[in-house]
Amino acid sequence: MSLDVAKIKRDFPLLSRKVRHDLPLLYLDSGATSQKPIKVIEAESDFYRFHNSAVHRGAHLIAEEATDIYEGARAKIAHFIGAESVDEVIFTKSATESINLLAYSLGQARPNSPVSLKPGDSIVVSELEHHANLIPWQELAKRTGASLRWFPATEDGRLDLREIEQIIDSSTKIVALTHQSNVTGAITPLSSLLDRAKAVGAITVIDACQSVPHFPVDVQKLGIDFLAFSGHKMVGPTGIGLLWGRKSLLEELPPFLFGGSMVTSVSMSDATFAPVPRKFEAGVPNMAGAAGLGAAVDYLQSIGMDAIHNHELSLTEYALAKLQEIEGLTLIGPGESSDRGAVFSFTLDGIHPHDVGQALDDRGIAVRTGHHCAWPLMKKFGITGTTRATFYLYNSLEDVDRLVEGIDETQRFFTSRGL
Amino acid sequence: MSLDVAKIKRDFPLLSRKVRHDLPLLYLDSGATSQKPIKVIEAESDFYRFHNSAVHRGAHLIAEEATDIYEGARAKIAHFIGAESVDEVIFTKSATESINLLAYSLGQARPNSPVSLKPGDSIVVSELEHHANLIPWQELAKRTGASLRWFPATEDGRLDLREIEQIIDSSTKIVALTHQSNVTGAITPLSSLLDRAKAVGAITVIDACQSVPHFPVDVQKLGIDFLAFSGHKMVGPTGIGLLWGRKSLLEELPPFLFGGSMVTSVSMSDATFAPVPRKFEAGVPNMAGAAGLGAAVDYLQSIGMDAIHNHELSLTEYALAKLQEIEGLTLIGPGESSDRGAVFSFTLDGIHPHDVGQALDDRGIAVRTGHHCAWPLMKKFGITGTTRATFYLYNSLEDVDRLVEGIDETQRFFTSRGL
Amino acid sequence: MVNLESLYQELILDHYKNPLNKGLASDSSVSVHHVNPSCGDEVDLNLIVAGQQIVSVTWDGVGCSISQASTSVLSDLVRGKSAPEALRIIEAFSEVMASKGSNGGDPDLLGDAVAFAGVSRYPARIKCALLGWMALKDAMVQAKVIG
Amino acid sequence: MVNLESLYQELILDHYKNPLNKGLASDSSVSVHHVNPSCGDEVDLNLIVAGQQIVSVTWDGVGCSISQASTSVLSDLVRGKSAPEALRIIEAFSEVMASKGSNGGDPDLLGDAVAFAGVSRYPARIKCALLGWMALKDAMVQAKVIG
Ligand SMILES: Cc1ncc(COP(=O)(O)O)c(C=O)c1O
Ligand SMILES: Cc1ncc(COP(=O)(O)O)c(C=O)c1O
Repeated sequence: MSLDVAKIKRDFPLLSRKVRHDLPLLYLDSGATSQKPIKVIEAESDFYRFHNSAVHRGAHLIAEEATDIYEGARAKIAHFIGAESVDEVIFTKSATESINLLAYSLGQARPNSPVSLKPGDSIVVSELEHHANLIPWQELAKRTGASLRWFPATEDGRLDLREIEQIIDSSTKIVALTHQSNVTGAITPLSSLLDRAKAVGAITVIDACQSVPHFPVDVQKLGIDFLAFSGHKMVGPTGIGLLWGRKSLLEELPPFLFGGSMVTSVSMSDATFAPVPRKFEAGVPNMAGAAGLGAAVDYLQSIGMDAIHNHELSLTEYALAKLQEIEGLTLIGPGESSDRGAVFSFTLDGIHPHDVGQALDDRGIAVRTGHHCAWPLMKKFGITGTTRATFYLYNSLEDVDRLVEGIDETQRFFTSRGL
Repeated sequence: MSLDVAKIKRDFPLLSRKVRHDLPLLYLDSGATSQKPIKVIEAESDFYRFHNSAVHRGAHLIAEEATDIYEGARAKIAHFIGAESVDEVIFTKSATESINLLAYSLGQARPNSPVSLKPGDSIVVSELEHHANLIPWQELAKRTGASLRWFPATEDGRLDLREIEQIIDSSTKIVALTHQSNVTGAITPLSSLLDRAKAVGAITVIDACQSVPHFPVDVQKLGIDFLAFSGHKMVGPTGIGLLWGRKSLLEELPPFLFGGSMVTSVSMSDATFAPVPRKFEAGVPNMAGAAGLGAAVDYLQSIGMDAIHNHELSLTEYALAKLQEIEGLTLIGPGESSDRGAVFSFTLDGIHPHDVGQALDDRGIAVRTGHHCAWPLMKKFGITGTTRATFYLYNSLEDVDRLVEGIDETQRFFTSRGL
Repeated sequence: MVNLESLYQELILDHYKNPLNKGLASDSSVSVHHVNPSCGDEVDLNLIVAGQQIVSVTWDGVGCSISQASTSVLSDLVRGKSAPEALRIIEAFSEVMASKGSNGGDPDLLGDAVAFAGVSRYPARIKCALLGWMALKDAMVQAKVIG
Repeated sequence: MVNLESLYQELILDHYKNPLNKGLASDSSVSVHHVNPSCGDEVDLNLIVAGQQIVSVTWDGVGCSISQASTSVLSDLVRGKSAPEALRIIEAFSEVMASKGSNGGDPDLLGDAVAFAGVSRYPARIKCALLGWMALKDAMVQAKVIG
């Protein structure tokens, strides 16, 4: 175990919370949202205390400071994901907005543009997608007359790529896939997919909500076109998300939200739009959120993304072994640790996930239950939901033990009552 | 002067900042973004320290707490603006997003819906609009074939309503107007406008960015259909905005952003959507922002919106008298204090606004210069920009004096150099 | 502080294990289908009325112990009641659920349903407890026995 | 700490009051129009080249003292220079502007333009100082005298 988890835990105030029956909290819901280190919390409050002012607008000192912080955060993120230029990084409110921005903008592209869609074209997703990387494409398909296709999921919750040649074909304009499933933890093997997408000339969009926080992601090395992720899952603030895109494509796309700071000139009946990234950032942005996100990137880099990844790999190996020993537990996701993250969805025979979550909560263990915004995947597996425990840099092997003990007690509680 | 400004100033940490030449900051840029009281800053950081968790999703204690805080903030805002139901309040990232949400959603309404637009219909705005309440409607007009019409501005920066019967006519489907101009400070006399809009059956959208922070606004008393405003201009956090809408209309409108938490069911090819407000809140929202905004509403109510309004009225009377005494100063906006806020745009003979702003900044006075995202209004007045000083609850009569002195010194600095 | 034992009372788990009126009657005055979108739990409910009277409530569905047991209790409780009586029961139960633990419910009115009072301390579970009840209310509106 | 006096040097205000080459020549090799969208300042610039040589730069526009004066200085500075020389000057000036006060500029290369070095401490004004310079660079690209 390479990370000093006890030390890291102290950086996160919430992790010392007491919960029900005065038990110390065990937070295993980082897949939904991560906790925040003091430095991130302070970066936000320091912004308000010392530098708060509208960026790009004021002609005064604190407006300059605010602009430096905001643009500094953009530069940190660009560097963090290996972007070629800071102009390729767009601040949104969430990964959900990032993907919707793209879907709306693509839907409004000039008819003869290389990125526009028409009937006969196809958009490719997968059964593993979070609703945020599914419904925007359903809607885009409906608006443009394009068809929606998808990769099925395998029994162990990975992408089934056997039909890749049929699913991604010459009609395919967009391939939008999750980088790591938020339900099964499966990491998508991008290289063959990207090769195929490139061969047919499709744009590739990667939902990196569950990858960027957990392992090194380099957009240039990957060779993708767009990447969407959320600040709040990577120890950053809520209300800030990111869209990275290849500059040439961003330049080709029309704006999404219209308003202040994204124009070059405006008359009563018309407007022309600023170069990227400004074109996509209408209005006063989440400046404190950007300040906090910059601090989050600093924090993750101070630990090291490789170290975080290795730590999670150890947790995964340990947890997989322990969980698969539990009788009556069915793991929804790969049983081996290769190409998967520390996300563990499971069902317990005879006990509904909601009841499992309740029993764990009673023991101070915070997990998530339900469909995890991946309803089609639940239907595929013939279930209504799972219990999901997700681990992050501040979780230890002992946390796995406590979870396993909690599951054990949950089973005993309900089976002793005849379930 | 009813407010204890010295006491209020102490609530806002940034206002004790020192700026250039170690001078105390005089912040006169609240029209761009307001400063934040400690209680708001702490509400955000306390959210992260103690309650951070994904709302509406987790089955555990802190998820319950987070949901309570988030929905509690919604209830506070609903009460603050006199909404009939909490379900009518939608969290967005900014007023800009609120208005775009509406414009996109209206553009996607079912063809036979009472809110849908078609060629021959008209949308009415004004020359006083901020780009955020202009360009989204330009785009909607282009997408639907509707035409855009506008009220001109009068010489003193108010709405020119003389042609009201021609501008709002039976073709008019939407009337979208600013409640208070961010350039001239003019407050829109809504009642005759709303009467006329109702008479022709048009939907009314009010841009309340500069009204809700400054005087009591009650959506039911006004009798409007939609209201958009931003948290960051009302002593709240950045990255959170609001859209209030009549429930029956919100129910009629299709969703805008698609993703998690806004569905009732999802298959690979289709989705059905949750009731309002959830339908319009896809993804993990700005939860800390909502916490901070709830605290902002509490703060404003603890001072009292009537008291704030009266305070600003005194400031306005005093400032108008002082500013209009200055030789070579042209006020862009009403010269009398009735129906206007404490927003003072002006030009100085022979000195460009940017140079004025720079000279004031050198004296520790933070103002804004430029077109203030109201470019058409600048063109109307034949100028490229103004210098704008905006006052809020934490500004005093002495602040007016210091501004006037700063203007005086600015004029002396440049005229002594031959300008 | 409620604990797990007091939340999952024997009565609740008994109804969960042996639900009453589960399995849809082949005929019905009104059929409804309700979903709890946050967890995916579903209930189908068939209501048979005669005039203003509830003749039977049968149901089927998937869900947690709370949602299944509370639908079971409900289906038994309202059988034979008049529509206004049933509505009073549903409203009383909704009030208990909204009470954050402060309202234990009137056993004369709610019968076995008072066993669910502890659920009101867990906001995320209230929707589970109400799933069948909201489905019945909807069915009664559709059957036009309430307004 | 720079003060107002050192920012608004006499030379800058002189150029502002009496700008050089202001008023567009009636002919041009290339005409461009640039805007600073954050303040609305505008410049029109006519470039005349002969082969690789800049024959004249005339301009018109509205803007603050910094943008007007720096365009005036520029128009004088590049007249008669070869395109590569002019580009070197523009790039050197851009570097001064990006230096946050640390680079005063080479007077041999930049002439009067070194008076603008103080602007680089005010990020919001850098775009003002560069408005005409970016317009000229654009015009040179369009005139195909630089790549
Ligand atoms: C009148 C008016 N409308 C709209 C806006 C846009 O608000 P935001 O940038 O917070 O979305 C502003 C402020 O910039 C404004 O003053
Ligand atoms: C894989 C995946 N995609 C998209 C999202 C949506 O992210 P957000 O809600 O922050 O927009 C999430 C998280 O909820 C996710 O896990």
